Amino acid sequence: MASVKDYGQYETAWCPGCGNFGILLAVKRALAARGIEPRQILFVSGIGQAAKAPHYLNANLFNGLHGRSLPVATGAKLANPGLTVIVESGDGCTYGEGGNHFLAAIRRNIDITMLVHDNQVYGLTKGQASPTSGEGFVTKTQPEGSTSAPFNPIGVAVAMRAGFVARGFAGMTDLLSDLIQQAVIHPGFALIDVLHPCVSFNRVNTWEWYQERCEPLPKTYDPTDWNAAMAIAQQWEERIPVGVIYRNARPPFTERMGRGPLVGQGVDRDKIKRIMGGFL
Amino acid sequence: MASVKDYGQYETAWCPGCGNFGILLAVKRALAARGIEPRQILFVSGIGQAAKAPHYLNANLFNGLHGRSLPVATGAKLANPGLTVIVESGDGCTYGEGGNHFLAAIRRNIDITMLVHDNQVYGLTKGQASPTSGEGFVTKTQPEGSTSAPFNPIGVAVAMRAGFVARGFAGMTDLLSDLIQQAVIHPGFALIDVLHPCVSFNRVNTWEWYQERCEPLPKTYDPTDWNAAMAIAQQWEERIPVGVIYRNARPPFTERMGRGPLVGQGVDRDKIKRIMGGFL
Amino acid sequence: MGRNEGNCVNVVIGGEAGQGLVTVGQLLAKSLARSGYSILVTQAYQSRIRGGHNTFAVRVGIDEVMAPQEAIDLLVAFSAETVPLHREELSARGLILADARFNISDDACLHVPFEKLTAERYINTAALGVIAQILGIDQEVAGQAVQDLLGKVHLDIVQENKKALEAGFGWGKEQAASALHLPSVNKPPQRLLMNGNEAIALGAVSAGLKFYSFYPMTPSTSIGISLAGWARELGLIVEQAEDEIAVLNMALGASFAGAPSMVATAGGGFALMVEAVSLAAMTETPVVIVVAQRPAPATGLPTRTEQGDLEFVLHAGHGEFPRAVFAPGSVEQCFELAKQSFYTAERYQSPVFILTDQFLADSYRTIAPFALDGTPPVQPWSTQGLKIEAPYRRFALTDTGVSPRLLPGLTEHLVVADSDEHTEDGHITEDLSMRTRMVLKRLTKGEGMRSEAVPPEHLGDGKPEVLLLCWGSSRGAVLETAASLRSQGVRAATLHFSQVWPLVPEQFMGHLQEAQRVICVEGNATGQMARLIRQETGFHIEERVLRYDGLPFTPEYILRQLEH
Amino acid sequence: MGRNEGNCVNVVIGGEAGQGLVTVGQLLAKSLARSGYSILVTQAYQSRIRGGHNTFAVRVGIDEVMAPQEAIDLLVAFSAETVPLHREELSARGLILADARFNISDDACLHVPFEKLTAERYINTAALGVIAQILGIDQEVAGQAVQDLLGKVHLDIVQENKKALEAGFGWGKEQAASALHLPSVNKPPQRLLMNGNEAIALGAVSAGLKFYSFYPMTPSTSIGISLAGWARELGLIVEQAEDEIAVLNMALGASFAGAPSMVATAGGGFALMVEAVSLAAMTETPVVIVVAQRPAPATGLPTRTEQGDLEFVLHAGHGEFPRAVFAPGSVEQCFELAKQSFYTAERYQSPVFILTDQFLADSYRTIAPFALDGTPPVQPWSTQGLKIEAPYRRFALTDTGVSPRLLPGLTEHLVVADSDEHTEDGHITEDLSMRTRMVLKRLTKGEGMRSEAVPPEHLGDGKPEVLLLCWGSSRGAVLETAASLRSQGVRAATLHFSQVWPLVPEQFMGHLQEAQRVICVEGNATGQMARLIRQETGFHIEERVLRYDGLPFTPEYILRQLEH
Ligand SMILES: Cc1ncc(C[n+]2csc(CCOP(=O)(O)OP(=O)(O)O)c2C)c(N)n1
Ligand SMILES: Cc1ncc(C[n+]2csc(CCOP(=O)(O)OP(=O)(O)O)c2C)c(N)n1
Ligand code: SF4
Ligand code: SF4
Ligand SMILES: [Mg+2]
Ligand SMILES: [Mg+2]
Repeated sequence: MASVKDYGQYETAWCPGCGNFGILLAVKRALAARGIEPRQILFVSGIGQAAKAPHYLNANLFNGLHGRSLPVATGAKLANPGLTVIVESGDGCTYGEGGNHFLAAIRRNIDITMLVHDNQVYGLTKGQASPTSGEGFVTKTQPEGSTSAPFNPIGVAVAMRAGFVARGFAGMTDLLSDLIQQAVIHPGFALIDVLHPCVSFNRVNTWEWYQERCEPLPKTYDPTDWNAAMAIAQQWEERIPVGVIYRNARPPFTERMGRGPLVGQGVDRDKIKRIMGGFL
Repeated sequence: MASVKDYGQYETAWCPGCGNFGILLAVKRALAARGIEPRQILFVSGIGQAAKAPHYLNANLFNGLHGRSLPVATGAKLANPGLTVIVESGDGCTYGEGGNHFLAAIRRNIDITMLVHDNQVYGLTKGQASPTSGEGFVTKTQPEGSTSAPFNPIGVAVAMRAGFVARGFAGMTDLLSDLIQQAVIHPGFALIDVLHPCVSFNRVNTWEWYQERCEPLPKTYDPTDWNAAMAIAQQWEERIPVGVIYRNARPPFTERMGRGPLVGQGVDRDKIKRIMGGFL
Repeated sequence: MGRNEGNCVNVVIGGEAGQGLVTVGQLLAKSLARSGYSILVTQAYQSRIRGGHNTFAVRVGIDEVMAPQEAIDLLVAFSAETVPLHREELSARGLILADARFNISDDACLHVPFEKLTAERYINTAALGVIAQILGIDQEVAGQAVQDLLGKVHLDIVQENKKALEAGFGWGKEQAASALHLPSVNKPPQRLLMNGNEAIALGAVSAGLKFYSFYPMTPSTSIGISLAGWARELGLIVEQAEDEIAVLNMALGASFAGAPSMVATAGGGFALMVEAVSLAAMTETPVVIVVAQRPAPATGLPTRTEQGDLEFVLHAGHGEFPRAVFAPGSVEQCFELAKQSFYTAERYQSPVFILTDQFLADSYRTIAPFALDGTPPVQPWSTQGLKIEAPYRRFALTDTGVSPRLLPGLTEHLVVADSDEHTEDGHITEDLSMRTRMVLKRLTKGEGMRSEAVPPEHLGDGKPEVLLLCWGSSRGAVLETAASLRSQGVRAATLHFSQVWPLVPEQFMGHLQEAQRVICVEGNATGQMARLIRQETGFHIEERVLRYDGLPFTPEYILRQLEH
Repeated sequence: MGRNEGNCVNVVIGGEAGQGLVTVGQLLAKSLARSGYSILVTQAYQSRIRGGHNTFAVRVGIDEVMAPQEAIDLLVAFSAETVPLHREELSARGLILADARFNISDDACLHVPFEKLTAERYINTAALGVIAQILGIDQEVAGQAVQDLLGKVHLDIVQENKKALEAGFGWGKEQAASALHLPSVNKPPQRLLMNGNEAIALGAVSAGLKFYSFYPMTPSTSIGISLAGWARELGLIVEQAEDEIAVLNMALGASFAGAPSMVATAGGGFALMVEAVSLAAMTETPVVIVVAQRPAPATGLPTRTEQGDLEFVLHAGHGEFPRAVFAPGSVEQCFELAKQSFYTAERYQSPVFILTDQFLADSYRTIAPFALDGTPPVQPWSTQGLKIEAPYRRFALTDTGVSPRLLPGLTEHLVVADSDEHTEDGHITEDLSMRTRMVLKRLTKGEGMRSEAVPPEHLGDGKPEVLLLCWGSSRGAVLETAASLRSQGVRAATLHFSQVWPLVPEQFMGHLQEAQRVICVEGNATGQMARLIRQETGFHIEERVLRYDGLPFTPEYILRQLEH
């Protein structure tokens, strides 16, 4: 059984006060709580401040390109379904550069957990608008304010009937850790959009801003009710519901595909010979 | 005033019986009905059978890369907002390769009309599953049937509160022509997903299959009701609603941006001199 | 008109897309192959599904046929249009076969009364009968081919087809057109009928491929079709991705986790993979990338052939890292080099490329069955048992630049890879001295690749008057050209590169220097291989035979250009 | 230790990210520039927002400063860590400035009692005062710089800052550390203080840029920041796209519709644009593409510098087509070549590249104000009045390969462009003879580009003992190295390529041949330019000075390598 300590404690390159710390902690706690050994886990991440997170704990890691974590994770999961695959990346990485893979992962219902560190800004590149930035968000590259409508990841994921859709907040680490545990055991694609303040570049969506709004869903809320979920997914400005917003029991991709692990499978030369015979 | 004839009549590279012919006809009729001159129109397309459509009528055309029609159209519209910009491409092009641009165009609410020739298959490359292919769709590259959930473009567009979301059917050219007219005058991003049979590669979604299901929305239907639209967007297997499913009055990108046309604007060297002075 | 004409017969079947000429062509090819002949197929088709005008050309002979031929000996017109389009290419002894209803007035034309021979839907098979009879194919053999190929799809109509075939044979017999009769082969050897893409697919699975992701793109798609067809039996995963960016990233994920992986595409799709090529290099993840070339820029001529992406593939990806680029010259080489690619990718934990093109991809040939034993397949997990000291360092600095590769989840060690510059244990670093060491580590692997580079194949006279240098799919046409030159008394030799990177000058400089004339034959407009050779050796090849109209090289074309 | 030391002072400010050392550095640079000195800034930072250790180095002199210097004359420590990290680089006369509270025991250290001089938040400005005093900057000038730079942001606190500045000056005066006093300049000429990215942005708008799309990527982002800041005033559109694929496709759409367009990125982002580069070529759409290089492969070292993408950019895109690649060697050249790029792109309706790198992008220099008159800006719509016969053919075959370009919607003609091979009127075709003509048409434009190529800059002795060949941002370090060699009695010359493609051997072969030794100085690990020169000329440059640790060239580094 693994404990939080097994996941290590490292120096980070994050700013003091950043929301990423809370997410990192929640991840470690969730994994420890579920007793998953570091060697059973594969983290995959893109590029950004969020994407550095898995460097700060003990586990297998493929830290790939900006925006391309999901396809890498998909390939790895298909090759070795025995791995618990967790993707961590930023809002820019996942919904901006990687938007197309986000759609595809939901459609595949590939059995991985996607943790989006959503600070509503491009942190590592010093504060440009991200897909989730609010309209009118002012930055050095958007001096007149961001003009695109913010992307609602929860709304799109529910509309696409993703297997597991949740929202977390870096300031509620217990709840977040619980969500991560649920996501990891969910068979299929599990999205957690984790709100977290970027203290260096987001002067709008601050700790206070989130704290005032984030509110756990009531115990009575039924996440299997798609209509309810679609309604919850619309809430934002005044009240931001946090918790499991939607879930269903669609079988995961690996199951529908009907293959075992690829890794460790030998080559049956007789079968290949038979195939070759078809060319005679 | 332009007439259908002004848009020409060309030989096509399509298969006899293909649904693309109905769409082409509806486009010409719509443009003629609105009296738009060929020279005022810029078509932009990607690559695929659908994407060839604008070659078969008189108008300006930029036939770009597979999946990349929307960014080209966006750039052109921003440079010269006086152009009526219409994008035509396939389901593979728009929702597959181009998925990320689809999301971005909705978020920008860029003032263009997007006509997706949706035959639920990759036609030009000879029949692989497309994002809209039904689950279990069997092809030479999916001999065990397509395993991903089909993409619901209408559902996603409504969830994202796109400015104008409609579904057409190539077998209902009058209705389609009417939708195109509405889309073209709609200020903002207007999506029309046009169902059409691929007689060569889609043996499931045939003329009959669509004809049995496609049904115009009742006159009483109110497309400004988002909840109703979201419900309509879920209908598929038994009954496929056709018509304007959702619309809203969000100002288009060009307007929110607050710039005139770029084309024709000279360079004011005094202003540049002033800017340079800031570096002294 | 081609040389070699006496030994070979060139059958060209023309018609609209959707008329089934590929089926007839394949049946003919199969029948010829089983009769013991050597064949080479050249497919020319348009970027459309129905209509237009396509051809399926089968060049057949007793000895190995290596290249397409321009002169047509038997022109089979499935549409009236075929005749005016190809009449000029008809050889002196050439015949035309056309439906009597086309009313073609041409002395060389045999007017087949298909209407009388069979029902409309079996005309193709009747045509096959006529062709087979003219070429002297045994009716039994052709019948078996029909049974094998069509039986899978329409078991019920095989009988009808056989009748149509018989009718065709019968009518053909009456024509006494024996000029094109092939000498019969006594004991036909067992021959596979296979095209370049199929050979790559087969080579890949025999080398251990387990994961293949793709996004459809002509002329690469049929690799995926083959693999998808075998996936259940062989336990592969063949997955269509949302775009080419996902294709390669997915393959890298699969490879990182332990599944030998390959992807295939054409130039435009490859353009989207370029960033991930660089990622493969940085994370030292093995992957095989097939680039099946077609005329570009951009969408270009999607269904035609070209060798225009050599430099592009060679330099694709930001930053500096080693790679190997193979360029098979035949269907056999497609198989062998696909295998080799997996070994090289695994040994050097690097991206490895196979450069083919539409011509080779679609070109069916008769080849001897492959020996499937030999080198064991790639099995990245087989080394996991090795005792490795903790802490495991995925990117440990070694003399060869190659570090021990473990797979995540299979041992007690953690495996960490990063697209950022990293320490030996794979974590992000900004230590600039580690940077230089890691750069050198990666480049050192290139030395290993160099030491194993497949030498170019040199054939023909020493100190030749003419040395024809080529690479990839043009091999056959160049070899036949040299043979033709020799028959004209010219001392000719050929130098074919089936690996175009790394180049090892010691392997070929002697050949370049001893030739009176060196001529580079390339399917592009600017002479990319010639430039590359100058870059690596300083040797300037001024004479070039280039082709960039979308068609493959033929000996005739090369000879014509040489005469200029 | 650097030569030239007597004439220049090298100030290095070190500290954590987020401590404001860039602000202090910029204020210092501004003060020095306005005092009439020449300066060159080198920024070294890590890929993080807070913490770590960054430096902002200002090398200042009376004569033009062209390169960074390793030896530090004044080390300003914003964090205690700065001292051990950089102590070794301190010159013989060097001083360290550190907060007294750091308790640094070092004879060269001046312990500044910041605590006593000002409140915590104004320490930076007090430090500026001390530095300025030590260098001999007029207090007025420094005060004005503070006013100009900080006044924009925090008008209210300008007064407090000025007080802190004064305190710093006052304390500095007491130290009698005059060794680093700069000789004063009598009538300071007007000088811009500008970095490479700003100069590109300014060059672009003066050449007519109207549309700029981008996706953030270090070190290219600040081009977009400049342009976004001017967008309202100049009526530009600066749009952040969803990804780099959209960036270039968007720019092509804008350019097609008539807006002169540019994009900028680094290697990884450029990798995603490669397909659209080929599209630009095929549709003959002008566009300027800035690739600001950083160490790769993959994410590499995101905030450091390298010249590793030359071959990548040169061959990016499937298929064959001409392109021009500029590589500015100074901030002035950034401006001039940005302009030139727009003219070339427009004239040849082609993609044109500007290759810079992190060093040049972030390097502030003092330069003479640009003459903004001269060549009129690009105005694609200005030719729309020309009488063009119907039917208009966008891709009419001409002698130069350049066809008359109309814009959609502006005339009565229809404008059609296609990524497929096309007819003269822009429609998709599979006519193979049209294919070859279109290939040649596009390649012919390359001849025009060749005829206009900027010749490499040759400086120094004829028939030199040593010719240092370089390209792009390493120019300054190479020029200073040559000067240094000359001062040692070595006959040295330099050859700097500010255009790296097309290469025109006649422009430089003489120089290569007359030199006793040719040494290629490049910021990469494999010698890409040397390879390119061999490819184009056969001339083999064996001696190379390479750097790939992420840092820019310095004369010291080159001299050290030459001694090996
Ligand atoms: C292809 C590519 N484009 C751009 C970049 C530059 N880049 C690095 S991180 C980043 C933004 C990160 O934003 P987000 O994903 O929201 O992560 P955060 O830093 O906010 O956690 C960008 C644009 C890159 N590395 N690669
Ligand atoms: C980057 C890239 N990848 C793949 C292709 C090959 N390709 C051409 S058309 C097409 C599919 C077209 O499907 P769809 O968009 O649905 O259009 P349809 O032919 O069905 O109308 C593909 C994959 C390409 N041209 N470019
Ligand atoms: S820049 Fe923002 S997101 Fe990044 S570490 Fe700092 S506070 Fe966190
Ligand atoms: S392949 Fe399908 S979509 Fe394409 S033209 Fe034929 S029927 Fe239409
Ligand atoms: Mg972010
Ligand atoms: Mg389609």
